[in-house]
Amino acid sequence: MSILPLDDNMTQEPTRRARLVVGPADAASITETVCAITERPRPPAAWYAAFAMSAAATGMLFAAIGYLIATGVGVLGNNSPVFWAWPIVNFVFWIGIGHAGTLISAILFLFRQRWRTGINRFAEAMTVFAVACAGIFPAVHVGRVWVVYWLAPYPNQMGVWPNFRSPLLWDVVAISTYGTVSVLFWYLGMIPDLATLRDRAISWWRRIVYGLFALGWRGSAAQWHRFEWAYLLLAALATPLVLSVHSVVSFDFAVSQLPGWHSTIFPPYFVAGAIFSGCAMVVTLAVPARSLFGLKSLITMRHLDNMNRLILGTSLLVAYAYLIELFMAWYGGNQYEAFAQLNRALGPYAWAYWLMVACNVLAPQLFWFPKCRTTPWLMWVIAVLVNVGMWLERFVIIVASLGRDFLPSSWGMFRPTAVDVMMLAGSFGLFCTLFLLFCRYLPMVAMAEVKGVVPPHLGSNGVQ
Amino acid sequence: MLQPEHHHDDSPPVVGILAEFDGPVTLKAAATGLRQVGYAKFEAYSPYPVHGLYEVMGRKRTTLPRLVLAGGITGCLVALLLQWWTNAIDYPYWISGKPLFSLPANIPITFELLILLGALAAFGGVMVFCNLPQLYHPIFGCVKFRQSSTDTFFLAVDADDPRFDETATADLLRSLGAESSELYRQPRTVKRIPGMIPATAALVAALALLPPLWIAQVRYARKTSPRIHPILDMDFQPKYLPQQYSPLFKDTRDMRPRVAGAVSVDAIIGHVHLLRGEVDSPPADTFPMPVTSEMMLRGRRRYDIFCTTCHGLAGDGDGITSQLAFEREEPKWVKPLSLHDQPVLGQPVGQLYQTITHGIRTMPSYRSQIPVEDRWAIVLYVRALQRSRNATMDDVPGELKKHLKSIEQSDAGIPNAKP
Amino acid sequence: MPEYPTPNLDNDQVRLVGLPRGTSGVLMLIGLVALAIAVALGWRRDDQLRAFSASYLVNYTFFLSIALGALFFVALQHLVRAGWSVTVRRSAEILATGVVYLAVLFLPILAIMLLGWTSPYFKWLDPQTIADSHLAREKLVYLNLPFFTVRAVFYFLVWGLLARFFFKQSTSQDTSGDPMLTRHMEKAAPVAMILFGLTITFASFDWLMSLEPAWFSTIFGVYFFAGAVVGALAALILLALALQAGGVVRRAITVEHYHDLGKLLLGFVVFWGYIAFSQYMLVWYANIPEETVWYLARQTGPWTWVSVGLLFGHLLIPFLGLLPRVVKRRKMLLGVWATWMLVAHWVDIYWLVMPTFAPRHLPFGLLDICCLAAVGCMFFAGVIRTARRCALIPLKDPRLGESLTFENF
Amino acid sequence: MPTTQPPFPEWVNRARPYAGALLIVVPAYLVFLIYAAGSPQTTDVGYSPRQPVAYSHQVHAGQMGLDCRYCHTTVETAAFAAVPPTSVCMNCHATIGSERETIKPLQFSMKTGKPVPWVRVHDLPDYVYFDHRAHVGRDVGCVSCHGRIDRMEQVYQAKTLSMGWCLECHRDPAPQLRPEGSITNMAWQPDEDARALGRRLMEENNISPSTDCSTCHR
Repeated sequence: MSILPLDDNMTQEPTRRARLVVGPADAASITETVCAITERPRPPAAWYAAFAMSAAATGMLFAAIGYLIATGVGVLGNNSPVFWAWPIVNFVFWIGIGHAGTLISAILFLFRQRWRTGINRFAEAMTVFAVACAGIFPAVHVGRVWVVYWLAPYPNQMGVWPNFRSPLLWDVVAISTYGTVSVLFWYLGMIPDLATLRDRAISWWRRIVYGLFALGWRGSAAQWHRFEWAYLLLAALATPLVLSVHSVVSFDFAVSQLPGWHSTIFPPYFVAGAIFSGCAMVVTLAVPARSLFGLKSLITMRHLDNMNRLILGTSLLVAYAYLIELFMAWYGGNQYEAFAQLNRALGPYAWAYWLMVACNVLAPQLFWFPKCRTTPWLMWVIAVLVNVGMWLERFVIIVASLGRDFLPSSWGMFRPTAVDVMMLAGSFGLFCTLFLLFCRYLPMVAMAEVKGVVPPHLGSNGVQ
Repeated sequence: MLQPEHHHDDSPPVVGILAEFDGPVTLKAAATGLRQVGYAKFEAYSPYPVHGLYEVMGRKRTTLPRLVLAGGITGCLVALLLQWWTNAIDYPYWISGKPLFSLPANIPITFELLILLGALAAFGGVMVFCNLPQLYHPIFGCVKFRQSSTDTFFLAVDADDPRFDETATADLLRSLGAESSELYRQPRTVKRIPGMIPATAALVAALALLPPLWIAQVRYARKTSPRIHPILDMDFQPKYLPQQYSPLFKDTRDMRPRVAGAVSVDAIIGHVHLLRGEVDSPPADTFPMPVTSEMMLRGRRRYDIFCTTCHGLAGDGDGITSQLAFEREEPKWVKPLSLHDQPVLGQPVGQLYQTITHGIRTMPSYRSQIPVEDRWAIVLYVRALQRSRNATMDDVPGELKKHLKSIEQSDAGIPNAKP
Repeated sequence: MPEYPTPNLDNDQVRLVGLPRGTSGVLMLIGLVALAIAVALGWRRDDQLRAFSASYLVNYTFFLSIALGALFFVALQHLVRAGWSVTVRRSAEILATGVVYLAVLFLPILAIMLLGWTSPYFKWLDPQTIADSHLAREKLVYLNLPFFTVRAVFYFLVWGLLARFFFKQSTSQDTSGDPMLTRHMEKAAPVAMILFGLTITFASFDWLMSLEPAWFSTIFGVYFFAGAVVGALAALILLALALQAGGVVRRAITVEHYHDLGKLLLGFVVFWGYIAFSQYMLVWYANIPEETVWYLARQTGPWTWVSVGLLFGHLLIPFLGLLPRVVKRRKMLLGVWATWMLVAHWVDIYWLVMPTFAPRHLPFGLLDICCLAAVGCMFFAGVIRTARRCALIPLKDPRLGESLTFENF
Repeated sequence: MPTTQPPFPEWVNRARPYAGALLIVVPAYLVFLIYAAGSPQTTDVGYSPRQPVAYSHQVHAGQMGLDCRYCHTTVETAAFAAVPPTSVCMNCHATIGSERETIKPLQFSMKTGKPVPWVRVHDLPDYVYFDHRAHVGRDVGCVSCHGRIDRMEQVYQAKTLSMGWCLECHRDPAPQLRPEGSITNMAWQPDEDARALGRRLMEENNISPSTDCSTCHR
């Protein structure tokens, strides 16, 4: 059998496994590739441009929040009957984005998918930042942001406790747990790489800063042994956690009796949708990041191909849920439910519905073709479309159902205000800002993990 | 690279020998070899985990999984207890007809806390078991060791291993496949915590005492300044509550006084007896309502509140106000009338009512303080007070008469008793 | 350069040799006798075979779910190009082909419906129900005998073709050793998954959910799927244990395979619990009468204890039981838990079907055992017939070496 | 062997226990500080605004023993315990102490019809619905919420009036109840066990306070 060329790992031959890293795969060059990004004095010019834009958008986000807090929730478009609108759409959207990180870092880890090592670090970072963005929306839309701590169960001088049977409180607990565990997982995995940055540091401040965060990691056998167990256990805990988080988000809707919301398939359907949108966001970020930072040897075309397959698969799962909901709306014989589904497709928000179907169901079907799975610009476009589609999905579920419920006399439309739009755009700014800072200052690829799954550890020339 | 074999006494102590290996396989073999020879205090370093290495070094498997399990179980129990106690016991929530403690709705939070405490146990456990953070370690003093996190594998044998010998151990390591081996020493760094740090800490601690002291002072002092409520929320709403300020009217009252000269409809269309105490214009001699014992009791209670201050508990005109006024020699004070004096005794009830309503001489009107029914009740009680001074045996009801007589007789039996 | 050492299974027995030649025939006979006894028991009750029909449906669905779960397992391994599972995949392929025999065993159900004996068997066949319920009337477009039959034929066609496809391709590789066959199966896997997902969903709607024509739940297909995979994984573990006890594939299936199967079983036990909880919680919380009625039947009388039993027996106890690493790496222990899960899965199916027929009492009895024996023996008669014709592991699978050498962390 | 300065000196390790302690002490300190500072015991209790007239409850209610209802006439019939109009003061002070400096504002008010700007001491937030009638009429004594007014030269807030404090009594009213005749009696003490008496009163007068949100927030 022939040895695969060093720069190609797209083999589909069943007789061999594709390389995880193309080009030189020794530990030194992997370290060099990843560390050089943070060590060079200046990032690429594109980084500055992107940072300036996203920082400006972040500023806009905080300005909008400041205005919202100073003036009151009346500045949002939420109003009778669509009381839950834009902020919740954005919340569900962002928390969904976060799910791919845990999928890649925890679930694929449990499934021994070694290719995950190329992208898990920045998918995890994406999770943390997306959860941060998601958390903003429910917090600021409550009206009195300053008493948001009332959601926490602490002994207080009012003598009351939160209502633990409310899905909204489950949300609070689930999201904060998810945020905490994601950060722990991300940070734990990063400790050995931070130690690498510390050891390579030339300036004293880099040694001190990276040294502090590396916690004095030495890579001794005892440390690695416990590290691996902790990592495995965290993965085992994060896997059901990620399922539970979006399930809990879906409970917000599904425990109610509103047509279009009350459907038993919501939990797995929301989880699938979340992973779907998250994977699309990974591709959206990975395509530019790998070329901008010279990571094509570590985040290979194979990685993107795999991610696109995941997008296709989860797209089909989401399509399955759409189909079953439609079927059951008819089969169940509940006229309100049937109307809710019809209203989505033919009502005033039909544009959103059909755009959603086009983006979530039709566009990913292009990934059946290998050419589409491996053409960066094309997959980037599809991934962006999926992100748009998944945002619209939440919009359709929330706004279309609330706008037209049981009583025709209480029907109404939702129109976003400028503050709404600024907050959505600003949340992208915050997300990108955090991500750009991460790219600049932290190891974007899990070096120690990649080294552990490529030769010489596996004892054969770059193939495993 | 080369360390002189002879060293002066002031050179730092040897920590151990650091040997370099070219890969995980040789490292693992060497670790196995060291262990077989009988070395116990040595450590292996690698840029990524080498499976099986820890085991061949003869170390015990970590108990982290059990710790995580314990964390998970704790989270589970804490969540269940918390939800049960808070929502079913301490602050019962009655939600959509479900039982106060309804398990299905408690599952999500139970699950999340299970995961959270499990994850915290995993992270905390790895920190504790790995002895992290441990920012200083003598091995960081070796220049070569900096390569260990990139691509180089090391074995470090501690100098305090009983078998340690500078040359023999180095030879052994080389025979086990080490590419090189060197002694490494304690780096020269500051061992004692610099005095500035505890001094600063003490200063900060002292300053930190000030806020609690200030809070304690505020907590136990009377404050004339307005309450400190940083966030007013809806404490003050734009609505009018009784007796509050309103800029709308000149007199700044939000409650509007009755328009001057307004006449109650009741007074026009009837109820003259009740409201004015009149029957065909002269003061009434009868009560406008049936006289009951409840009314009498009510009258007594109201009398005690409003009348005793001047007229005294028994109506003798010796109320506390009067006493004080005389004590202080108030020039304008006039002793209130005794209700047992002739002019009052002879007045019809309607006139007594009118007196309460409109006042008389120095006595002010009590119209605004005492409602109509209560005024009549007071009149009734005043009548009872007056009667009590002039009662005869005929006034006593039958049952009580016997009782009184028995008291009288027993009193009579006592020699010194005066009737 | 080969990635993995060439497998050396020269000394391993990979053919089903332990069983005497007539085993299939004997099993078939036992099955027929059991079926006859069951029918007789059903007759005696003088209820137009109603009790028999219900019991037969339970046991039929039980074995069908195992075959379908196995089909899913096979398709999944190809979909993700798994290496570890190669040696246990053949067992799953053989189990999956059992769906062809199950197609024949579906005929009694269809026959009973066509004869119109036990009309309330599926209530939507009952003219009285149709007359009484506008919901049932509205659903006649979907729930009517001709369309029902057409759909059933379609499901079996899809499953049979898929199972035969994977089995044929895989066994022909045993002789040809052509790695491109693996590639073919990998390319077919996503299509197979789509077809499988839709057919198992609608089959579960048709055969289980429509027992209560007014009731519906969008997650029902996923629920049935989750149970089916649990059943299939438990069956695969037990099959591997049985084969090894019979002296075959002793080296091909290692403790690592058991460990992985155990992990998957644990995973799907949790997944089943997740789906079951999602369905229950949403119905319980919203408290809409048309939905709660289904759970009400399962939460009153003796069925309460079956429901509680499922919560503990199908989720909590096996979760704790399968959690320790050591359990998944000891054949005996894993065998115990696989048996446990198989029983729990049977109870799950029983719990799905029976409350419709016997809302007030637990009708469990000899009839169920006879039906279990009947469907089981005939199913395994077919499976053994298939198994005799091929090797018990894919002998020339390109990833066999990987499967034999992989290690769990 | 070539050596180098490690990134951190050895004393950093020795400082670990102290740093660890700080990680516990600092959050605990901050929590304590916020809890103590934000407590209504700190922010509200002891509030004693200077009044436009140096009216002494100690003299009137304590020394003279005026009944509370002589001035606060509405407590039994309305939600709001009215501050008396100037005319009530003038019942006595038309003749008593009329030349005193402290009475001047009353005379001014009487003359001009402008209300005396009394400062409210016991002021609940506007989203709280509190009904004096429901409490006074249900055997809750004045002293339970206002403290020993009869000993206050200048009235101050004696209780927190926080929601938890309200709930405490709504959940367990028995110890706060007293016979009808002793509602305004600041010094009243039960002859028997207060809880037993309270329980009896609860039964006699059908007292079962609600703890629904809408009891106070309507």
